[in-house]
Amino acid sequence: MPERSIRNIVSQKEICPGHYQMVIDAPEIAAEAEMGQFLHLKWAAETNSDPLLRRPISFNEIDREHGQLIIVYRVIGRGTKLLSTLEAGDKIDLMGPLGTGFSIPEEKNNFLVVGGGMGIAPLLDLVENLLVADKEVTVLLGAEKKEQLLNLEQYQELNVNLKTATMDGSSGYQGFVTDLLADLTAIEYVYTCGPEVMMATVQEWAQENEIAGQASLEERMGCGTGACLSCVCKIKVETESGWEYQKTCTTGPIFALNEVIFDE
Amino acid sequence: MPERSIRNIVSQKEICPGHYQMVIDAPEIAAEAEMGQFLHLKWAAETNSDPLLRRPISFNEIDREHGQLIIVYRVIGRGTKLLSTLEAGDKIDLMGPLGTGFSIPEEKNNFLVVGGGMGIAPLLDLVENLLVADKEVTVLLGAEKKEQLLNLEQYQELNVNLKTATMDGSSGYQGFVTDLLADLTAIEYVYTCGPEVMMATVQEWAQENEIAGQASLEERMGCGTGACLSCVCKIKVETESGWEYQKTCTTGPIFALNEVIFDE
Amino acid sequence: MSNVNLKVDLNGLQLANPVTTASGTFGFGEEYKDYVDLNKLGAVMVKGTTLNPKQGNATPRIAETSSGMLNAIGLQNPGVDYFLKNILPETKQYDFKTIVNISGNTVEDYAKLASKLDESGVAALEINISCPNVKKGGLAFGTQPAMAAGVVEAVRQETDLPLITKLSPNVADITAIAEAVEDAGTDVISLINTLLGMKIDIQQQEPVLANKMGGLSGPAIKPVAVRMVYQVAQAVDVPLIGMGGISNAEDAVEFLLAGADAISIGTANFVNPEVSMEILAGIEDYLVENGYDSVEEIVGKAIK
Amino acid sequence: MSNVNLKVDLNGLQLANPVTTASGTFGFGEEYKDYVDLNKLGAVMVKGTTLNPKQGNATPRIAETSSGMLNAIGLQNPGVDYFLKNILPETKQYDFKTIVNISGNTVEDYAKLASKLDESGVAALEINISCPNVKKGGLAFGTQPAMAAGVVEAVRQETDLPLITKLSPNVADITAIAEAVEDAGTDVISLINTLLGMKIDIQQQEPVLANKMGGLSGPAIKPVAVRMVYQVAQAVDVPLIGMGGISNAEDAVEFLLAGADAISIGTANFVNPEVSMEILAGIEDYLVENGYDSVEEIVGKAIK
Ligand SMILES: Cc1cc2nc3c(=O)[nH]c(=O)nc-3n(C[C@H](O)[C@H](O)[C@H](O)COP(=O)(O)OP(=O)(O)OC[C@H]3O[C@@H](n4cnc5c(N)ncnc54)[C@H](O)[C@@H]3O)c2cc1C
Ligand SMILES: Cc1cc2nc3c(=O)[nH]c(=O)nc-3n(C[C@H](O)[C@H](O)[C@H](O)COP(=O)(O)OP(=O)(O)OC[C@H]3O[C@@H](n4cnc5c(N)ncnc54)[C@H](O)[C@@H]3O)c2cc1C
Ligand SMILES: Cc1cc2nc3c(=O)[nH]c(=O)nc-3n(C[C@H](O)[C@H](O)[C@H](O)COP(=O)(O)O)c2cc1C
Ligand SMILES: Cc1cc2nc3c(=O)[nH]c(=O)nc-3n(C[C@H](O)[C@H](O)[C@H](O)COP(=O)(O)O)c2cc1C
Ligand code: FES
Ligand code: FES
Repeated sequence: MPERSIRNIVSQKEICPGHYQMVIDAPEIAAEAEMGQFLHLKWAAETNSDPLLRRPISFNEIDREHGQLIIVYRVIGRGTKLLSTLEAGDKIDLMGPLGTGFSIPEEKNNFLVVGGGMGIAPLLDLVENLLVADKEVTVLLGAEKKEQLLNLEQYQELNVNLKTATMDGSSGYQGFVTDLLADLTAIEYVYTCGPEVMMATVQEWAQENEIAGQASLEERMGCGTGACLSCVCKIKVETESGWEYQKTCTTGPIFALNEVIFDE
Repeated sequence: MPERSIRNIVSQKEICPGHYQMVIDAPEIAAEAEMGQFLHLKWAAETNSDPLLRRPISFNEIDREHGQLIIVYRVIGRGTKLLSTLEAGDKIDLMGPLGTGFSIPEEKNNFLVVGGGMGIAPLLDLVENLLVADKEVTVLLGAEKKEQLLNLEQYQELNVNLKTATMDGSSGYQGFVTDLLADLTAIEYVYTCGPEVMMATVQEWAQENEIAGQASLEERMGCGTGACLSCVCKIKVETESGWEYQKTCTTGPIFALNEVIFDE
Repeated sequence: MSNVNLKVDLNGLQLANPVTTASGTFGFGEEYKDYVDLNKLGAVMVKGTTLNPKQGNATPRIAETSSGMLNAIGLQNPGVDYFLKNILPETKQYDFKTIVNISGNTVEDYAKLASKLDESGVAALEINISCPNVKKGGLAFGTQPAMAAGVVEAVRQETDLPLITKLSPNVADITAIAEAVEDAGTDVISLINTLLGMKIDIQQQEPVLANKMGGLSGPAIKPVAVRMVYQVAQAVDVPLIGMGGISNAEDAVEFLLAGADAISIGTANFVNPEVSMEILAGIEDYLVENGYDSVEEIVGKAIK
Repeated sequence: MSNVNLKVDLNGLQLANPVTTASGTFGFGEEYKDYVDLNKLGAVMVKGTTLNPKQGNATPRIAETSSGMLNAIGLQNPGVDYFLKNILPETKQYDFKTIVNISGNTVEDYAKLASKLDESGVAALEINISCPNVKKGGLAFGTQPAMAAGVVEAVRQETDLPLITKLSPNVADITAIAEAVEDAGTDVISLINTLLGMKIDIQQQEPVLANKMGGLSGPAIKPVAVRMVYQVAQAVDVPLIGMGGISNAEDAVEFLLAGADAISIGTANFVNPEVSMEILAGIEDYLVENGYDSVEEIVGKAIK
């Protein structure tokens, strides 16, 4: 069951320019959390109301052994900027674990994981779990430049078929990570997290190849509890219109890849 | 000329429960500032707008030698609470020196200084200046309890006739500091800073004894520049109504004691 | 627990305490069961309900502003029939009073909603008159006294349930609307709904919200809400439920002092899901510390 | 300095750049001379000026709220004659355009003020229609289209100076007022004035402001202001001066994109006395970075 609590920050460090890794002490949540779920965060100062809302951030790793939650995030605006000023020993106000997690279909063996930009971070835990479940794993990671390939060293240490793509060519293939899909064979299942256009391309490829999978979505969130209906995304259903709005915070953020409607 | 700048905090310490002393590095301002003037302060974080306004705080001491400004303040609400969380090395956003300072009439010799509560803090520099000018000085300080007699040790080290009054009797006379006025003789000039009722009593006593003086007033401030007209106080003038609103931030905060109209 | 009497009587609608949660911000209550002891809430105003299911607006539906947020959810809801069949039975397991916030595009919509909900066992109806009147060119019902009264009268004819009319703040004279809905037979007035606002993304050079405009809520609007409660409390005799930016017990007490008989918590639930319980405890503390025996005693105390 | 053209033509009123300071927040300009290069400002709207000197309200006159502040200064000012004799000569030493914000309790007050200021050499008049109309029961001129138009017509008859009419946001339909004052002959519309608000001290159990209610300004109201500029820009043809919570260059650009031809900075001057210069530089940076040659090009770009 999700909870709201105020926790201690164990460490915070800038892992590449503008990107931070924060480790939070929260054994109860670590014990319960699943890969793919997220936290809804707020700096703990009670004295001001600006910025007002919480910020959703996915688990990067759930360290059950040490009872710690690891998140990785990029500084975008005021909220993440404030988060980045916190230090070891400071408090953080969190709600979690929230949302649905990734699930691993037992009957499949050959898995593909495609991450782009910040979308790389929430996939690390998934990949580790796939390996624990003894699956074959291909990982495609894409970013603007090499230093933004988050967790690259950790991915490199794992027993996976790893390929990278960068727009400036500083690591791996130069161009879109989705260009690397063409070369793949034998994939039975795919997971993806990243920019919408990337996930839409992965979806198209998966449909063409009749491969099922899961996608992790992002939407602006108010409550994180399913109450406010701000975070909805379009999901295919068998109604007249063919789709309905579902909540990213509770029904998601993980959805069946073929059911997501990526607009634009 | 007043300026706005972002300065370094040299030190901050809690001098008694809920009361803080902050030392700010600002040589240009220290060189120019006069006793009785004030700073208009804001924590330097640029990312949020709540709390919104600056907070006016008087100089406690102006340390020209080290180029430092010393302020002493009590935590009242959200603004002073935030100020109290700042540490040596942090930045502070200030406007100053603002307002009029105390002036010392050369022809007088026997001075009285009456401070109550937080009003004790802005008087320390004045007393030191009176002594430098070779004046006889009587100081009456009042507070709830001994620990709230700010700067007491510093006052005790000075060559003044010092009397204290506390409501709980923990230092000096038990009761209102203004009760001590009755025993005074030969005073030629009086300065006062503190709660309105206290200053009103000092004013009454001064009028009865035909003694001139100066009072330091407090009003809620917006701009600190004389533009917004939020900080006005009632000052006697020779118009039909007998008074007009004058700005505490520019015409004050130091006013001729007999000209102030203390309402209520 | 103290001996303070927290009970509130809103013209016959009895609440265990003055703390309620605002429509659209607390789902149907259950969404907060992990954070709040729902049985301790005075009432839950459920999400705005319409005759037919509504998909709502495209996303982005919310945007953060200074000490506030904009929303343009577009009344996404499963419709009144689904509510009665699938949701109401669930909410009945809790002690809180379920108050249904109803929304329509015509007077007839409101009347039909009222008749459907009449014998359902809900505690009261909250009439949201901030909706655009499609027959009158989209002007919100809540901006014209006569139109607002028309809605209340139509609903009154269909039900004996306690009626709460929720006022829009986007008007020049809130007391005129309040008086009109009082005359039309509302039992209670709740206020305020959101202020109409907008935010523009300067990189995209277009409004942040897909719907362009949205409703501003949160601490930013509290001064406007307190002012309106204070004005309306002096203009009408029916009890008031005050809301708009309430984030802690001090804010709640401010509304009670301004003349609200009960309060409702909206946006603050998003910021701190446990806030309703903290506010309930804080109101009690305030009463105890200041020597009061009941909430009632402080209602309207700031009106001189 | 870039080659970007910052000049603004407001229906004949020429400003060197779109940055002005809002009435009541910048004194007569000189108050900020230690912090701002006054010669670089587009214009200064001076403190609301009345026929006779006014003492204003009792204190406290301001209160802080979440990301905002309330003020009830009560139009303290030395009166128009004193202004003309003692203040205007001082402001003339600077390059900024002096715009006089005029306030009255009757239509005649406004007309008299206009005739006194007509040949004084001020750059324009800003008609503050948020004042209560004493002849019509104290309802603000700015809340009724016909009353607002009446003021503008009366002023128009007395002067050929450019007229800016400043709208109150405390209305249901801001476009109706805007259209009325456009028809009545205003050259420019400025918006928004403050939202009516209130704060209560829960220890004293009374309003914080001596005047009880006051005007809400600052970042809290920005979404309401942007929305109104966006609506009015589509309803009228006269140029707009947008204001309400502008605290940095991004905010200023937001107003320009929403349809304001120039912007005015109010409360933010209190928070950072140097902010007007930072905003001026920031607008220029935005234009350069995004490849524009003039301010004009981005006015109203967010309107689709
Ligand atoms: C389920 C979920 C998981 C996420 N996990 C991560 C993660 O692991 N690492 C990471 O760096 N980012 C993650 N994000 C995105 C992250 O929430 C945003 O980058 C962050 O909210 C931006 O806040 P800000 O104050 O810096 O930006 P601002 O632009 O100032 O934020 C303004 C408002 O918009 C919202 N917002 C802005 N961008 C986004 C976005 N992309 N998604 C949702 N809301 C947004 C903010 O929450 C806030 O309410 C996740 C988002 C979701 C929904
Ligand atoms: C010229 C001048 C000199 C001062 N010098 C000192 C000093 O040396 N030491 C000290 O401790 N205090 C001093 N004060 C009082 C100090 O400014 C207030 O205690 C402080 O502003 C309270 O802010 P807050 O956020 O903690 O309280 P809040 O109550 O949260 O403040 C809310 C608003 O009210 C204003 N406010 C509240 N109390 C006062 C007050 N007493 N005077 C003016 N504005 C107030 C705040 O500035 C703010 O705008 C001085 C005030 C003035 C006008
Ligand atoms: C996301 C969201 C959805 C809302 N939906 C409704 C609604 O369906 N019906 C309604 O009457 N008010 C609705 N409101 C308005 C709130 O009930 C409340 O009146 C307003 O937000 C002011 O209170 P607050 O500042 O505490 O949030 C909604 C508000 C928000 C933030
Ligand atoms: C202290 C203060 C005094 C004001 N006085 C006037 C005035 O005399 N005339 C007027 O038209 N507007 C007056 N205003 C309103 C401002 O000019 C401006 O319209 C409003 O504050 C919104 O802008 P802001 O949020 O940037 O402050 C005043 C505002 C403040 C804060
Ligand atoms: S964030 Fe509120 S429903 Fe998802
Ligand atoms: S604080 Fe603005 S005039 Fe004094």
